Amino acid sequence: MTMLEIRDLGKRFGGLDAVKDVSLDVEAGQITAVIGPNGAGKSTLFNLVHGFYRPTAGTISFKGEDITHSSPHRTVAGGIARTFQTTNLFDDSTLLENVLAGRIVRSKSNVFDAVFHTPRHRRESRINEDKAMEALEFCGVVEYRHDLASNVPQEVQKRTAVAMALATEPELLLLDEPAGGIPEEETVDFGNLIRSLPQRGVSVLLVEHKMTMIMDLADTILVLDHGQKLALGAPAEIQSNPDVIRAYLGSTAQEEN
Amino acid sequence: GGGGGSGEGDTVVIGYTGPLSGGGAAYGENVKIGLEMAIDDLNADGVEVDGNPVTLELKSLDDKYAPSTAASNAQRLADQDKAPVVVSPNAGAIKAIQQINSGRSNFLISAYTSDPAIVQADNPLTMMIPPNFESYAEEFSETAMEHGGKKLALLGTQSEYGQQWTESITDAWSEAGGKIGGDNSVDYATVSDFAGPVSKALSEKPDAIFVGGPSQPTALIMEEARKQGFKGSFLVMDQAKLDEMATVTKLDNLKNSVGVLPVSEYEDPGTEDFLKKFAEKAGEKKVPTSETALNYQGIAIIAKAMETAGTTDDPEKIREAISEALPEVDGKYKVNGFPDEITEQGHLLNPNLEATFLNEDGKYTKVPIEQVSDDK
Amino acid sequence: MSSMKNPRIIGTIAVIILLGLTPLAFAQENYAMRVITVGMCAAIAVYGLNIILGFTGQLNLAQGGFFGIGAYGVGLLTTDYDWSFWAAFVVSVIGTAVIGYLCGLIALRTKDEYFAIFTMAIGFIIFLVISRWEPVTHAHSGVNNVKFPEGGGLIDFESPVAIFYLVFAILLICVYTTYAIRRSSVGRTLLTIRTSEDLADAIGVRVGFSKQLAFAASAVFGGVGGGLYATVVGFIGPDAASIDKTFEFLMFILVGGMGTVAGPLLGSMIVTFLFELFQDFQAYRFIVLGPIIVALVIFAPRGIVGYLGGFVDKRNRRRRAEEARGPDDDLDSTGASTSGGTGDHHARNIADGTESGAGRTGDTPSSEETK
Amino acid sequence: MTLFIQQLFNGLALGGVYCLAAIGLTLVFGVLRIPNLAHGALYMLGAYITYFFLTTVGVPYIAAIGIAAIMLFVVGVGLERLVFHPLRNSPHTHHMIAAVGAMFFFQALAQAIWGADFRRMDTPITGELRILGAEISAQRIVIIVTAVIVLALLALFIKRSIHGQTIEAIEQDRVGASLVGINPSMVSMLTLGLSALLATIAAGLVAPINLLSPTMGDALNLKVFAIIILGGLGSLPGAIVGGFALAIAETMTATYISSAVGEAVAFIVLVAVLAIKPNGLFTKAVQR
Amino acid sequence: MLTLDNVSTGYDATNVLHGVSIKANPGELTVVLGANGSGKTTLFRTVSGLMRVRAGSITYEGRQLHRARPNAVVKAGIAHCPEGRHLFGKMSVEKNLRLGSYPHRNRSRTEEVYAEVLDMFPILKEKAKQPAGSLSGGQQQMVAIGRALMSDPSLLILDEPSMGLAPIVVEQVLESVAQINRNGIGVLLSEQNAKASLAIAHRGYVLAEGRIVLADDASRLLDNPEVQAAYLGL
Ligand SMILES: Nc1ncnc2c1ncn2[C@@H]1O[C@H](COP(=O)(O)OP(=O)(O)OP(=O)(O)O)[C@@H](O)[C@H]1O
Ligand SMILES: Nc1ncnc2c1ncn2[C@@H]1O[C@H](COP(=O)(O)OP(=O)(O)OP(=O)(O)O)[C@@H](O)[C@H]1O
Ligand SMILES: [Mg+2]
Ligand SMILES: [Mg+2]
Repeated sequence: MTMLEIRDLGKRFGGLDAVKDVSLDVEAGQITAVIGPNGAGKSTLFNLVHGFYRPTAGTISFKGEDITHSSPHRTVAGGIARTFQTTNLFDDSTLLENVLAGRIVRSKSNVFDAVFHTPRHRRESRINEDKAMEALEFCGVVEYRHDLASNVPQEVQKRTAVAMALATEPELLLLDEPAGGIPEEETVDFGNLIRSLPQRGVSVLLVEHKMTMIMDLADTILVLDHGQKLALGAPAEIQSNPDVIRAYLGSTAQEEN
Repeated sequence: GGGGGSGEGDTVVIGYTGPLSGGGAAYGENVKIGLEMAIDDLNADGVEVDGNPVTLELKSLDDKYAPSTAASNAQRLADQDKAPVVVSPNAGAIKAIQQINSGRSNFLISAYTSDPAIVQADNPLTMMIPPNFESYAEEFSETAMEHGGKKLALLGTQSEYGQQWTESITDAWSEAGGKIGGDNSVDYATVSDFAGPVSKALSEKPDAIFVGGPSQPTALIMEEARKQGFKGSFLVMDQAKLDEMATVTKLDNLKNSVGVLPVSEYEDPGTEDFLKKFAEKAGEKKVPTSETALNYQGIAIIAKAMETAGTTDDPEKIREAISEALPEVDGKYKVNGFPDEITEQGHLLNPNLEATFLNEDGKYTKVPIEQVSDDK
Repeated sequence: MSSMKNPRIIGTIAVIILLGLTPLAFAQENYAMRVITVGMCAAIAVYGLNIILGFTGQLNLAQGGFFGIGAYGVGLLTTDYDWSFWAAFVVSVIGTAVIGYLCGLIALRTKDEYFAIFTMAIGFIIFLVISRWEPVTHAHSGVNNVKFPEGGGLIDFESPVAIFYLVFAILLICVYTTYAIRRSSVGRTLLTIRTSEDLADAIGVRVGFSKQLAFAASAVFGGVGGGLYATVVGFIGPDAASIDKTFEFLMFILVGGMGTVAGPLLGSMIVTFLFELFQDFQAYRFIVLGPIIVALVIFAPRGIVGYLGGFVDKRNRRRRAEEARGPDDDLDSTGASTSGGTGDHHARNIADGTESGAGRTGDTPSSEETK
Repeated sequence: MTLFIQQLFNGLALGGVYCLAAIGLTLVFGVLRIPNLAHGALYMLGAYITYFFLTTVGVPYIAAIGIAAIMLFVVGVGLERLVFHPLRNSPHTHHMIAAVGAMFFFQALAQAIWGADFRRMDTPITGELRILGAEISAQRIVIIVTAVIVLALLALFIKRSIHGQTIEAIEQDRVGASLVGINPSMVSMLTLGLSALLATIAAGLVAPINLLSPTMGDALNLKVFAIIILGGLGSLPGAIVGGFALAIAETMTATYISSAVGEAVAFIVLVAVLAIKPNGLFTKAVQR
Repeated sequence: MLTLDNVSTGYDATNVLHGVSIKANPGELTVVLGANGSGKTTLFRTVSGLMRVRAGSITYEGRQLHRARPNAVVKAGIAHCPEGRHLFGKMSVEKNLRLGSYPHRNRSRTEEVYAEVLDMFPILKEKAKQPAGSLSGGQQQMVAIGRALMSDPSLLILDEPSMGLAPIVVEQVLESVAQINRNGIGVLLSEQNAKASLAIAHRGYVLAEGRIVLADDASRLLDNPEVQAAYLGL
């Protein structure tokens, strides 16, 4: 099933086409990767899907519903979560509080429930706590839950960012360089975490510069260059695509082979 | 506290709450000086209540012109310092204090404001010191018309008091058959440059201008008007004092104005001594104003009323005794038009109220004023 | 629940009980009762400020204005229109909510300093309207003889103790509401906005809407405080809506502790008390008070409650963090315990704030290309 | 028509007053990111010290302004060291309250030293100019001209010189600034000193057309904040345009509508502008 | 030569570095390896004066640096390209770069290095007039490296310079770093790709939980079985 359908998407900044004529299908239960040189438009693409930016052309639909112009909180409520390229957490809060923040979008209780301590409020508090713990556990950082976000190592922060996104119960997760700042050698574990997402019913759209990881994880790869599609295909095809090698991979390609 | 009014060698606190910091500080200070001078003199003369010598003591608190703070202060003075009398020099504050002085706490308000609203409130424990400002409007209008013409521009300050004056002058001027331009009142305290408002007022080509707020900005406005070529006469609200204004601008700019009579022009029995003592206390440069002089008189009246009533801690009795006490007050305390009666509502009335016209020669000529009724 | 053992809650409850008992000691002291009751009215408005500033991180400088609207609503309706206090109170609070909501619509398009100054302008316009719109508000003449609440023959609110308890009860509701909001997902929503609007947006928080609600709620509290204030003091003038009031509120919340449950109450009481204490210095009191205010802000930047709570939180967190890591993870736990043990001692001497001029890391999270 | 021209010049003069008072504030805002509510108090202090040297000591007008400006520079530096520097990592709220504390202190101090009475400061610059039938005093012309010159020089300094750019750099990233060799503490200190100095020059020029009192800065304070926000924080051209625009709007509404509206117009304009452009007139809308 | 002797430091209540001693010889490329959270960034921040030294000393070319502020450290010739970049987001790329030359303010030198930087990262030429904050993550990293170079340092500290860069650019950056080093500038480097960085380095240190656990010549570290196991994925 096609989960996310992007058609002829475009975004202009002043005179620059950050994204242009991009079309992509993200299949349910798969990991789809987007790669490309710096400034190719990958993050911009994410921002468009997520609703941070308004597209200047094209359409996006999610599970058959048009979300081209929907605002971030709607997209999140609809089932798309994301992480940022630079890790972004609530620094002064503990990891648990961070992940609980991810539950906000699924909370129905309001001020009155809180004030009157209604059953709904209590039930929801419990569920939120459970789900947050589960997400932390899933991402392998549960033992840090009472540490402040600013005090834990980068990898833990990166994992927490994923946990926070998972806490919103997404069906599609956009990961923007989730392993940035993690040494290449240590990304295997992180890769395993991402690999296990589809089994949870979470499809993944992934941006990463770590080729070992991408080649290992991705079912389909979209290569962007100057905002436009350079190539689209399975990892093996991409890896040997001369255009991709010239524009993006460089000699690493040979090494991997 | 000094609860026992009949103990020996008692100290009685006279409370004062006024603006001692912020925009109204200068005004509040002037009042305070009058109170201090009176208390010094009275203590030197000796006050005797019910056969016991009594020492008066001033306790002052700052309210920054805020009515609610003034009320808290008054309550504090009455409760903690057992002050039977609290002096307050602004109408808003007095109204706020009137909310508490005859219910939860019991004390006499010595009210320094010429807004009759405070006696219209029928508060049994209020003594209003200055004349009702509405008394001035008619004479001011007539005098100004004599020396100028029929067209009046309004350029008073935007305070509560300034607005009431503006209204009262408007009525009197129309009644006297004059014409009135638009209301150009500005807030004297916040305007950075008076040129704009003055230009606007002058554009109506008035023969007379109503001005007034604190003395110094008023002087500046008049100076600006003269600079922009205004030749007519000024009606100066009683808050501004011509002699004080002469310290910030040339006397030339002030000529041809009708306003209240400077303290130094009074010929009451105590005036001369008062002026000397004032100069000693506040310095030669400072001009004594009616805020100081009238409050000086006010405290003397209250002290005499305490003596007459034979109590220092029963405000009702003190208030009742004022009428009887007035003729008894020593001449030295009569400095600025001394009252000879207190109305039922608590207003001290001076039988010969006079204003002044500062003529082309820079001389003050007196203008007799007939006092109006305080009733609405 | 274990939260009942939380020292913060115990502390808050202790403060409240203490305050509730003050009439026993001061019932005969009109002055003390007045100062405390007026202080509590302000505290209610400060709880409003706490929602928008403490939780959401938006500096609202119109709170004095909303306080003034509440006060004038009650004042004018009970005098010129002869309404009962209760009717006037309810209508004024609703009025404040509406005005707050409308102001919020525009105000919340702006951010940070712009928001602060924008709301300052709104506050000032409210003040100008009140102090200049003679025919309706009586401008500087103020509103006299504001009605006492009607006790329906049961309670006589003219008694200082009765009105004290009325204000106290409403204040309690505010404290509890703050507490409830704080630990609910609503509170969490607001806190995420305070930390990072972008991130809040990313996890599906309705940033604009939530800020809007917080702003309106804050205005409502302001209106409630103002309405009660009007009846407590009986006379109101334009100073009830002045920018000075706003700064007073700010001082209260800062001294007490922003974003805390007990902070606004404690701050209001302490600063009010401090101001009264220094009254004896008259005009010169600010020579002393000014530096005290500065020192408080510098040396107790998180306020009294924040300061005390900081210790509690830190201890709790460390204990919980160590517990959480548990013995199953050997490597980590040794690392944690060494740093936890020796580092603590070290830090006391060094945390004197004289860090190099550049400040800390967390200061400026490099904002990414995300909008 | 004469009225209009007269009021236009009055508005320009008032604009000069506002601008002069506003420059320091924008600068401080640019560097330290703090709304310095004590700015009006610095302005007041500058006026009193100028007055002291002019009237009590008896030095010439320009020299009195100069001495006072230098003294206020020191006061500004002290204020930064003692109050704002310790707060550099705190949220704005703290600065605002600390600034209010400092303002209280300065006002009380001035009242303790010079008393609460209004004072008048005389200027050697006398005479009036007649322009198109409008009367305008020489002092006001001096104010307008000084305002424009000072603002232009400052704008040039900030845009062109590398020292000026350090100010911008600190505003945008303190850590980054220190890493390229800028000493943020020093720049902050100098900036606050400079702003106090500029405020004193403003006060020295403006005081003769108004009066000195411990609260003389209050009224200006709010307006000046409206101006720098209107123009866009930290923007000098914004301060110029904002200052003159609000002043002219104020005089004109006061003339043709009512003085109460005139008083409020600055804030009404501000609210209206921010409703449309939430970042003020002159901020480039940078997408992050 | 940069010498750290027994340096300890940390954040708030916790110590992160425990008595770290390292030496970076002039003109040499020194690499610091270590797992996530081992304290590399903290170490660099300490050298450049962004963090206070709690114990121990730092000297550079005979000068005591452990109390110096960041601006003084830059003037002494040490440039730091920090984690998190710390660019001036609203200023143009060109201004960002030129501000990098603030410590020396030598016009001709500025132009020279500016040209070199644009050579190294041609994309920045296109973006020169654009606000730095609007660049893509990788492009911003390029600006950060360039800005550090602009101060014309004798020692360049690079904290994970290849973070967020495309593979082809990573190679290029490492190549440039080697080139910079060959030109006589000392480099202190931490890098995700241990193998590639050791390949161009003279000396290497391995940091674990805030302590130096290994210090050796880069080539020997490459052969060290422990290092191979932990960092080279062999
Ligand atoms: N707000 C903006 N204003 C102007 N230009 C922008 C803006 N955001 C992005 N761009 C430009 O759009 C292009 C694409 O940027 P984007 O961040 O999407 O790249 P990316 O593929 O994520 O690169 P990287 O791998 O380096 O993160 C870049 O050239 C960037 O300079
Ligand atoms: N601002 C901070 N406050 C408190 N602790 C911090 C802070 N920054 C880092 N730490 C802690 O200090 C330790 C060392 O962090 P540092 O960033 O120096 O490691 P690193 O080796 O650079 O790691 P990475 O490879 O993730 O960049 C970590 O345990 C981290 O959690
Ligand atoms: Mg990107
Ligand atoms: Mg690091």
